[in-house]
Amino acid sequence: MKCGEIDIRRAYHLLRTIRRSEEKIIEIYSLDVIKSPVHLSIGQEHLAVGACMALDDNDVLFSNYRGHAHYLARGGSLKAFWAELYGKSNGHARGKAGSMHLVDMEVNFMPASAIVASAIPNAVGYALACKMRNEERIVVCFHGDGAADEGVFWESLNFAALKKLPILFICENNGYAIYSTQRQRMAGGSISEKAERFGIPASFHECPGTQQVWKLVSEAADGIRNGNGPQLLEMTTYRWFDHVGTDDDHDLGFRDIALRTGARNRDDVVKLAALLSPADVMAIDERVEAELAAAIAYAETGEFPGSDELMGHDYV
Amino acid sequence: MKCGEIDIRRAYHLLRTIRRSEEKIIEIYSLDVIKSPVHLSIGQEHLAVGACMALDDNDVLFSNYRGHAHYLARGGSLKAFWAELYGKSNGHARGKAGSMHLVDMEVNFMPASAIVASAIPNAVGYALACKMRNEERIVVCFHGDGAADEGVFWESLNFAALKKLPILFICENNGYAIYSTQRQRMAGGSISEKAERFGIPASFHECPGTQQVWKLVSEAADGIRNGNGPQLLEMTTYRWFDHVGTDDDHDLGFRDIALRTGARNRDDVVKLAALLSPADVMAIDERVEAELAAAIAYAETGEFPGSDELMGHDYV
Amino acid sequence: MLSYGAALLEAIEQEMERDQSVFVMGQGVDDQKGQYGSTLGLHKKFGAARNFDTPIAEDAMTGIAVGAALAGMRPVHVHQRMDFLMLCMNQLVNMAAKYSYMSAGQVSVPMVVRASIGRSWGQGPQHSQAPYPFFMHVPGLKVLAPTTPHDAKGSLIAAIRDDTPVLIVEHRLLYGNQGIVPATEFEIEFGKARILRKGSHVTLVGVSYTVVDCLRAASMLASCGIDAEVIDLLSLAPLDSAAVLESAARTGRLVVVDNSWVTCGAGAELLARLQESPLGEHVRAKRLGYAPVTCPTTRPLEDIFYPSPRSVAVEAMKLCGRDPADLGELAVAREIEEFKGPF
Amino acid sequence: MLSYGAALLEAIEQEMERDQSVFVMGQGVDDQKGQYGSTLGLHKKFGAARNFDTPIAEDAMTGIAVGAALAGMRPVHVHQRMDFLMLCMNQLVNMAAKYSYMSAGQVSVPMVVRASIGRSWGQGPQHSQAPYPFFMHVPGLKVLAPTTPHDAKGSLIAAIRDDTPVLIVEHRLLYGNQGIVPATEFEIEFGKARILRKGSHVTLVGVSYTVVDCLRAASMLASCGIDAEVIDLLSLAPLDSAAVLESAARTGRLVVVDNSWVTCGAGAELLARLQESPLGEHVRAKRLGYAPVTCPTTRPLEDIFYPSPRSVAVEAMKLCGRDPADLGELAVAREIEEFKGPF
Ligand SMILES: Cc1ncc(C[n+]2csc(CCOP(=O)(O)OP(=O)(O)O)c2C)c(N)n1
Ligand SMILES: Cc1ncc(C[n+]2csc(CCOP(=O)(O)OP(=O)(O)O)c2C)c(N)n1
Ligand SMILES: [Mg+2]
Ligand SMILES: [Mg+2]
Repeated sequence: MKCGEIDIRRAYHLLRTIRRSEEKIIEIYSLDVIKSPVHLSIGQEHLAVGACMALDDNDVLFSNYRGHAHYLARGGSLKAFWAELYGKSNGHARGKAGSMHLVDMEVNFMPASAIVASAIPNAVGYALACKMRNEERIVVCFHGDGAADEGVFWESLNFAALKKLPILFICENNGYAIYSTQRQRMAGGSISEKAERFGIPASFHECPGTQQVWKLVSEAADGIRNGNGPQLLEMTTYRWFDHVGTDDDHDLGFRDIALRTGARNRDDVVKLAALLSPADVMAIDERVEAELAAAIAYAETGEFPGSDELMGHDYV
Repeated sequence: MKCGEIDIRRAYHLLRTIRRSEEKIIEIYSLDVIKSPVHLSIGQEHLAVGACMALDDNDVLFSNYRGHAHYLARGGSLKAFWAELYGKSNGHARGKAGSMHLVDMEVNFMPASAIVASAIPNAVGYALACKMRNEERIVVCFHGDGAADEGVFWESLNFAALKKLPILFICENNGYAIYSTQRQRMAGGSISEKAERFGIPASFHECPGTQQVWKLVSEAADGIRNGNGPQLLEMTTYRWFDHVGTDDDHDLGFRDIALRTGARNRDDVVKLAALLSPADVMAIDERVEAELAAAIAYAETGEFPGSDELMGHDYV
Repeated sequence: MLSYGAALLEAIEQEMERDQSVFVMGQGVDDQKGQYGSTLGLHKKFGAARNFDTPIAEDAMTGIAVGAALAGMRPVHVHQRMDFLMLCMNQLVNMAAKYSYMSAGQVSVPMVVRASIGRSWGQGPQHSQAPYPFFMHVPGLKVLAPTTPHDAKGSLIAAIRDDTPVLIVEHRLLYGNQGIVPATEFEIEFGKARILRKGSHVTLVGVSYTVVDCLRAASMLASCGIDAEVIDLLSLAPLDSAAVLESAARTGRLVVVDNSWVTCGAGAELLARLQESPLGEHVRAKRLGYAPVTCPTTRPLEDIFYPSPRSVAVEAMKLCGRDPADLGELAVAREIEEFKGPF
Repeated sequence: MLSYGAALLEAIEQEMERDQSVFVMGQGVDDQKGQYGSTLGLHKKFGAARNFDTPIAEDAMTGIAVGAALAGMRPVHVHQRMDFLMLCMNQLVNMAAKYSYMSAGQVSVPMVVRASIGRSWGQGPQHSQAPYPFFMHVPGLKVLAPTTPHDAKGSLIAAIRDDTPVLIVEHRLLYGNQGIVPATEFEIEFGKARILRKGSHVTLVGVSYTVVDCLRAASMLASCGIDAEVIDLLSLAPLDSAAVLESAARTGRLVVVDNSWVTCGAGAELLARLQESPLGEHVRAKRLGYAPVTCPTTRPLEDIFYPSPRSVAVEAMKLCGRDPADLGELAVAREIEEFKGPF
């Protein structure tokens, strides 16, 4: 188990990297150099950072189309990320994946899926393999509240519980699936309450900050690593921008602007900065800008894949 | 709400009709006149009888491949049933359906499906239509414990609860899906406990008899008819014979013969007979034999569908 | 003039007005975007019960539409992506398609399933598929793929009134296209293709947006003196192979451009029928469609993954014994060039 | 001599022995019937963790197999009915088929999906389907349909060792068939059809059990002096159209007998390739398959729903310009006649 406290410096560096990367996406999106849908994590980054920092290197991550924060928090390559957004052959999947299918096998970050809930059983299957091979590592599966609408989520939970698999489900409950609130879509108790009845120890956490997430995940990971079977952590959060793309959607009339104000007041990028010295913050910020600039340059100077690349990586 | 007590005479007549029909199937199955898989209800008939007798004529029933008891308890045509088993054109679906897809729209018995859990959302959709049209009737959906393995079951429950639809789920929990016990397949709490968390008032009943089922369903139907939304009744039971076909499977070694002995000791056909006078029983038994003989004669004398029937009932 | 999206909206409004049993369901149908305008405001006009958002549970929701249809309602179930139909294949293939036959006609399933397909940019592997051949393969389903606003309206009305489950395939780059659409209600005819351009040298057959590719190819070919006939299949099941075979027999050359992969696609079916017919030996034929790989996300690979006016024209030139190098330039289609997301 | 079921069992035992990463999962794989003997006793031999029963949750269980494969295991997922694959199309089409390409080869999904198809009697609308054309349509999947015990063994071994997801289609009337099977391990070759009978007048092509129909048809035709060549497609994706086209060009006549509906089926693909090829104009071709309706349950309708030796021979006779009335009688196939259920 990770002991003591989260490394705030590192957490801030990750948070800042994610935030600035996405701000940069917002800045340049209208230039149409990123020709692919983007699902921003802004407002939810700290869940990814707190969780990923609590894991071991050989633990395995499953994410989804809203994966920027997960990927970067896990330590996925920033350069390959940017090049992939640009559709270049120096991207992590040579341009074939784009923002919705981030992958970095160097850090055990599995290819993300854009079909809601679809990678959840894959994560369970990976955990089954870990258990069959008696490996120490655990699988962590990030998913949204919307994923719990899908039957496959419950099927997956059942099997994970039945076989006591080493998997941690992290439900990033931002209250919405696109423009539908959770209550418009779901009856009954909370996702974690339901999960509990499915035999998965589960708990609900209202807007936890980076440090709390780190603690929760460290503890859960510890129990899972000890062979206690799967767990689920449901954490509420808020996405600041539109479901997809770079707009603010609060003028569409379905989300109260006060919700965003509240979320912005809780902003963990600000909060963590406040825990560091101004000099530390400045140093990290500068480093992030330099890394970001280098990554974007890497993306800009990369080549587009040639037409001979079309037929690769498939059996045909 | 149905008041007072269940009509024992009628209940016994139905129970006896189902039992004798299936015994007849067992008797003749090796003659290969019924060229289609049969899933016997023997041992579970009283759930169907108690439930169906508690319903109104315009209530709608959804069943599954193990549907003989549901169909006959609902008052589906005995003649058309037998002719259908024989594959004759005077069968309820002109031989196209067979035992797994019983249907009798005269008594609002919907065509049954042989894909586990697949008719459950259809039943919910029917209930949605009833609600949209402000109809008084309710939908009753029979399903097995195995159906709750499928994600679509939970998706369906969620929607029924979300829209407060007039539907009663009756889980006939015989403890097995083919040769797998419920505990081999499912972690966590009981099906009804899970359903409850999904927002469906649900209760668990250990081997209820005909009268108790009738009471439970009468009460539930009453609440649903009054607009209180869906409910689920989980009732344990036991199938005496093999999952499919007419064999006894207790020699295969996965079900303890003591379970069957226990179930046979609870036999509601015997129990209800004991509540009637010997003369009544004899009269009903004789009537059942006559009806059965007539139905089998009807099936035997029916014609097989002609080759011109192949292309009908499809848009092509 | 109406856009394709507006034509669909007009169709559904007229049907909902006419028939209380018609209703719309689907993820986001009552949101601010209203599936490219095609369901916009229906909940305000007809009440929230008749145009409602659903949980993300494609399997159950499809089953619920089937069940409502069994009860005599006429649900129109809208999907943002045809890829998502992979989650409800059981309800479509094993249930909706079979209820009527297996009950010997005692019940029917008058439901409509609308699903968007197609490129724009960067939709990638899981948001770009159009597996309509699956639904052509299975008896008991009808499939329409309207290309023009006119046919969008006529298809939706015909689909709603039909007693079998009908799937409508809608390419997202078409929603903005304008066209003349009769204000009154009308139905397109199932099993009838449309000849959009008469020609004598080669027959180009498209499905949904590839019809636009064919029309543009026809212009390119015209500058080379080749007179192409362009057919919009429109009705995929039942399939109007007669119209295609008749045209191909006349021109002697046939290019079928699928809007999916080629193997076991609509083009395969048409060419097979041609091969079975005595007409086949007089026709030289060729299929086009997606490249036989998973759809890549990056634009340069996307450009060669999908068929294009040029790739269609090149095949036609080859069949005509002409050098494809003679083809002039054609700008990238406006709707592709102008596409800026975010989805 | 081994039965088809025993050949599958031998294949899996040898692979499980050889490679710790191979395991079997599926409903009932560890029960007394062991999927027609093909998984019988594996849990006893290799432990319950390597041959386990699953909940009835096809979607998640397929996703779990995919995930285990991503982790480097080699799961063999067994389905009692191919109809049930409609519940896991999302995992097969959107996930398993796509992981490798969309990660530019960083991961692969070495899984095997086995599924039974086919008639016996009275399986009806939902237990009789074989929609293998769906999987031929989508890139990223391979599909094998072995007919002989020999090829059953070679297919399963090849599938297990392959790094892409492979679907194996198994007709239930074949499990009992006996044949010579090498005791050692061997792999069939993907993309290679088998010529089972040489002939010069007409080419009969079958898929799985319809190969048996073709062989029987060939005997019937032989009594009429017609010498039929019979090809077992075996590998549906990749598809060996070259072998079929070569044979058809030689005989001048081609009958393809699908083991599913005809529209957009394997026959469609083969005839389309023939039509595209210069060979096409010299060949007269015809497709057979299921009647274009939902499968009925009653035996007399089943008999005309499925292709049969006679229906194949009749088409061949017609193509040869002969009167089908000249065909002798052929008894109903033993395996159909003897079938007595219960399933
Ligand atoms: C199976 C499927 N259905 C619908 C969609 C369209 N869709 C994309 S994201 C999304 C919302 C998912 O919500 P949630 O799981 O809460 O994640 P969030 O976007 O809030 O992070 C939907 C419905 C999809 N991608 N896949
Ligand atoms: C989707 C699907 N998967 C598997 C099967 C095979 N199968 C038929 S019945 C059955 C067991 C169902 O058990 P349960 O729901 O408890 O009903 P019971 O047979 O006990 O009445 C299974 C697995 C099927 N028909 N459909
Ligand atoms: Mg959400
Ligand atoms: Mg059961």
